[in-house]
Parts: sequence; structure tokens; C-alpha cells
Amino acid sequence: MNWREAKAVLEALIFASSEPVTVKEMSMITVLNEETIASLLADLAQEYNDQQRGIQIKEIAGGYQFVTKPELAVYLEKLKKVPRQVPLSQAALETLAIIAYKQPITRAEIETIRGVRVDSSLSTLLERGLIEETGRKEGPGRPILYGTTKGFLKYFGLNSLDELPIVDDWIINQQIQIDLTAD
Amino acid sequence: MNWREAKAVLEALIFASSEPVTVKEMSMITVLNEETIASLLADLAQEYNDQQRGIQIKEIAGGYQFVTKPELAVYLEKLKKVPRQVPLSQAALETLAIIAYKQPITRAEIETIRGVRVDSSLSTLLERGLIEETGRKEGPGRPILYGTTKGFLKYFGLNSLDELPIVDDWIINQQIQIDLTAD
Amino acid sequence: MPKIKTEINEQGTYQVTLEVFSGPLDLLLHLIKRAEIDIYNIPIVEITDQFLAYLHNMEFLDLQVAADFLLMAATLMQIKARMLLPRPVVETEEETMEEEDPRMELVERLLEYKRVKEVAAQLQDRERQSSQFFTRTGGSFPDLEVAAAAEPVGQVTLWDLIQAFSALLESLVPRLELEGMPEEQYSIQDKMEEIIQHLARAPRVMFSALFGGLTSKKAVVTSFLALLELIRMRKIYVEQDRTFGEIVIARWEEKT
Repeated sequence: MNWREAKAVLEALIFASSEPVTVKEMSMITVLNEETIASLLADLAQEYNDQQRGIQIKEIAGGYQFVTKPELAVYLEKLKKVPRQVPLSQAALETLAIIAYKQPITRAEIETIRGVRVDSSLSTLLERGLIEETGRKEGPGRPILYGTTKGFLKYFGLNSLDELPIVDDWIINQQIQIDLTAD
Repeated sequence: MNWREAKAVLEALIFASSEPVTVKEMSMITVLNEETIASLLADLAQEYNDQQRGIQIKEIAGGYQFVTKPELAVYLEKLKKVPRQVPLSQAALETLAIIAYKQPITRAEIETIRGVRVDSSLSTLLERGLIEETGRKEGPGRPILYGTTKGFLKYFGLNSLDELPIVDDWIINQQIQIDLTAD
Repeated sequence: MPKIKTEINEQGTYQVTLEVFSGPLDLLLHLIKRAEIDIYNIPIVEITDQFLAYLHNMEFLDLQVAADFLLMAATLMQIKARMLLPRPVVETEEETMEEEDPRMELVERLLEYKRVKEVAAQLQDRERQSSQFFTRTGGSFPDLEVAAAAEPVGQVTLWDLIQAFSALLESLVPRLELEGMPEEQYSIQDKMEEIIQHLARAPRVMFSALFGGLTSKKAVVTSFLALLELIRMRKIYVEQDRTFGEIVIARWEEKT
């Protein structure tokens, strides 16, 4: 397999997968080492960018995926066969924000922070695959713990949770550490 | 919009659509006449063929669609076998459970039982080969009927659907009844 | 008067929320911001009065929201009462214990909530940006159909499947008991016909145009239920313009 062929294989792999494909997966399939895959990908991505194409390769949720160029969104919105994403409500966004930064977290803990019941936000977020049950908290009632999913990263175009903005002193895992020392 | 830009738009449209895009549809979206669209498509298709790429544009069912090059199928099959570690969401699982027990069943009927829209669950299940379209229901709109696949049986280690455990499902029957009389 | 905002989320469940305020803390923050007050020194009497006035003016449709707002009102009144009482000078042998400002806990909650709002706003920005990228949507892959997925489900067992089904059955019981309960005597049927007639004259109608003329809460609820029923029956559908958030109602035939 020459360079050109290898690039074609990666192109087809990324294209055919409905989920972002990781370098590791591509390495396993092509039996090329991960460094080579990385160079091939860089080359391929360059090609798509240089040639003023309609699609590009984007790194999302730890893998690679084809997406359309954002400036073409106006045309794509006119396409009938594209499912339209309904934006999340303010309530759902707030709930999701808390889960993203404070995961793993229970429903009661989210409700304390938001000051309202969050059942319907939680079920919306679960249904949309943005959060998931990650286990149960030790203690009375063993309440369900929630965390964000890979779908969350994909939905917001993030590569990992580290890309979440740092807000004030509110950083990821802060709560987890507090919990650990408190327990 | 120049030639290069127009080609990029068509590329993005064909890429993002879940079904083949017709020349007519592309003409309506871009406000370019159908002859121009046809030339642009020929040019785009040529480009993909010449450059020894992993994907190509194909005319299918009166429209245009991207497909991977047939000679790369061997790699793509491996892609399917790479464990993706993306477990089914609770939502998809519930939808699958309903289909397993109530097949053949329409999307509207599933939605009545689950009380939410199931588009995304259905496409996940179709994509993973756990369910398939089994026909169309008689009556207005002739909606698509869904059923489980052989892959479903294989995955859950069942020889036939008769081996599914019996669950007392009078409630679901009643729910469907209510829906039917309401229509 | 707060307007009632209805939205239909992706799963087709309907949310009736109060415009702008996603909870009592949100309302409190709004009042504080509007009055240009220092968050660390909230004039509790004034804010409590404003909060209660707001509650008084609200016509709640969503009872759950009401309960949360009422709980906050009670908290505010409690703080107010503690503030108005002469502060007991606690003199013990261990020096004079500074009695904690009764507002402190609330201030902390507000600050924490403020961060939530900031993050939510940033997520919303990202969501907007991200919605400009379209990905390939499943679709059939002629040259891929041969490969039957070996591990299509991840670590899911038959037991999980049955559990999902049983859980569903359980959740259906309360829903069935509720079925047909609300406002039936108010004739949702009439409202449904009215909406259909409305749409016979124009293919698309703004949500606000349909509901703007209604005066009583009961009429709004009835119309809303009629709308939901029509959606369920696939006689109509609604869509929300991304930019303006206005809900448009259209005949189902318009959806192609």
C-alpha cells in the first residue's frame, strides 16, 4: 500500500463510520503505525482545506470525522433529508452545565444548585444521549450518578472535556476532589 | 457563487443527505439551473475518480450519493468488527425492547408507547443492524413496519423470537388500543 | 406579566415554562441585576417584596415550577424575618461569636448558580457553532451492507433488554391513570376544529397569533392540549425558527 492508497483507505474509513474514528482504530485496521496514521491524516486534512471543498475532516470526541464547512450551513439547512436539531432549552443547558463540570453527580445535587426539580431536563438529556448513568453513589438510597457521554462531546464539537471553558474557580473535577476529602 | 464554490456546495449537500439528492433538489437549493448542476456534478465526480480517492459519487435511485470505493470493502468490514465500545443508550434499548416484543410495529406506535420521539433510536438500531424494515402497514400513509433482525437474535443468543422471556404486557396493549381508537 | 413559553423538544415532549426564568434563582438574579444591587449586600426586604409581587402576578401552568418558586419565597421570608429581629449578641466565654449573616447561604447559592448560567451560555454558543457543521446522517451503504455487525450493542445483555421493557411498563401505569383527565369537559374537540379551520385559511400560523387572543388560563390550557392532540394525530406539526424561537404551526401536508 503506497501513501496515496493509504490516504484513500483512511478517507473511506472516516467517511463510512457514523462515529468519529480514532487513530488507534485506523492503525489496527490498516496495520500502519499510529505515527504514520497521524501524518496521513494531516496530509488528508490539508488537502480538503486547500482545495476549497464542501467538507472537511474534524477532530471530535477523540476521533476524526467528516463534517461540512460551516459557511455552507445556509444551503444545508434547505436540504429536506437532514434532521434538524432542536436546540436545548435554557433549563436543559443549565442542567447539562452542572453535570459537565461536577460529574459524577446525583439528581438531588443538581437540584440543590439549580433550585428547581430537574426530572424533565434529565430525561431530555438522557434521551438525546448527552448524559448517562455512570453508577450509584455510596450512602443512603444509593442515588444514581450522572455523567456526560461521548455524544456530549460530539454535540458541542469538543475533543475532550478539557476543552470546556474554565469558569471562575469552577473547574472540572473540583467537586470530585472535595467529595473525596469529605468522605 | 463561482464554479469552485458551487462544486463545494453540491459536495456538502450530497455528503450530508441521508438519501440520494436529485438534480432538481440541488437546483432548487442553489438556484442554479439543472444543466449547470449536471456539469458541476460531472466535474466533481471526475475529480473524485482521477484523484484516486477513497470515496466516489454514484448515481443511485435517481439521485446522487457518496459511496466508498468497492476495492476498499475489505478495510471497511474490519471497521465494523473493531469493538466500538459505545453501548446502546437506555433510550435505544427501550425502543429495541418494544420492537422485539411488538413486531411488526410502526414508528408512531413505538412513540405512543414510549411517549417520546424515537427517530434517533431507530436510526441507531437500524445502523447497528439490530432492526430492519419489514414492510408497510395497510392504511393511511402506509407507514413503515419495523422488526428485529437475525443479528438481534445472534447478539442476544436466541434461537428464535419465541425464546424471548414472557412479559405481562397488557398495559402496552391497552396503550396501543387507546391510540388506535383516537385516530 | 411573564409570558408562557411552550416548546417541543426533540422527543416531542412538551414543556411549558416561564419565559426567561428557568427557576427561582434565575428570577432572583434577574431582580438583583435589575436593581443594580451588590450581590453580597442584598436588601432582603425589597427583594422579597419584589419576588412575592412577581409570584402574585404569575399564572402558573407548570405546577412543579410553582412549588420551587414558593419554596424560595418561603426561604426569603425566613431570611427577612431573621434580619428584622434584633441580632442576639451572643456572648459566651469563647469571645463574642459573630452571628452569621442570614443572607450568606443564599448569596453562596446565587454565586454558584451564576456560574451555572455562564457555563450554560457558553455551551449555547458552542451549540450554535456546532449546528453549522453537518455530518453524514447514517443512510444506507450499498457496499457495506454485507458486514453484519459483530458487536452491535456493546455490553448489553438480554437481561438489560427485559429490564428496559419492565421499567417501561411500570412508567406507563401512572401515565395511563392520567390519560384523558385534563379539562375534557372544556371541549378540546372544539378547539381542535378551530385550529384546523384557522389553518384552512392560511397554511402556516404563528403560535402567538393562535394564542394571543385568549384571555383565561383555562382557554390557553385547552387550546394547548388541542394543539398537542393535533400534533399527536399528525394533523399538524410545529417548527421553531432557530433564529427567533417563534413557533410556527402548519398543516401536516405541508411537511414533506
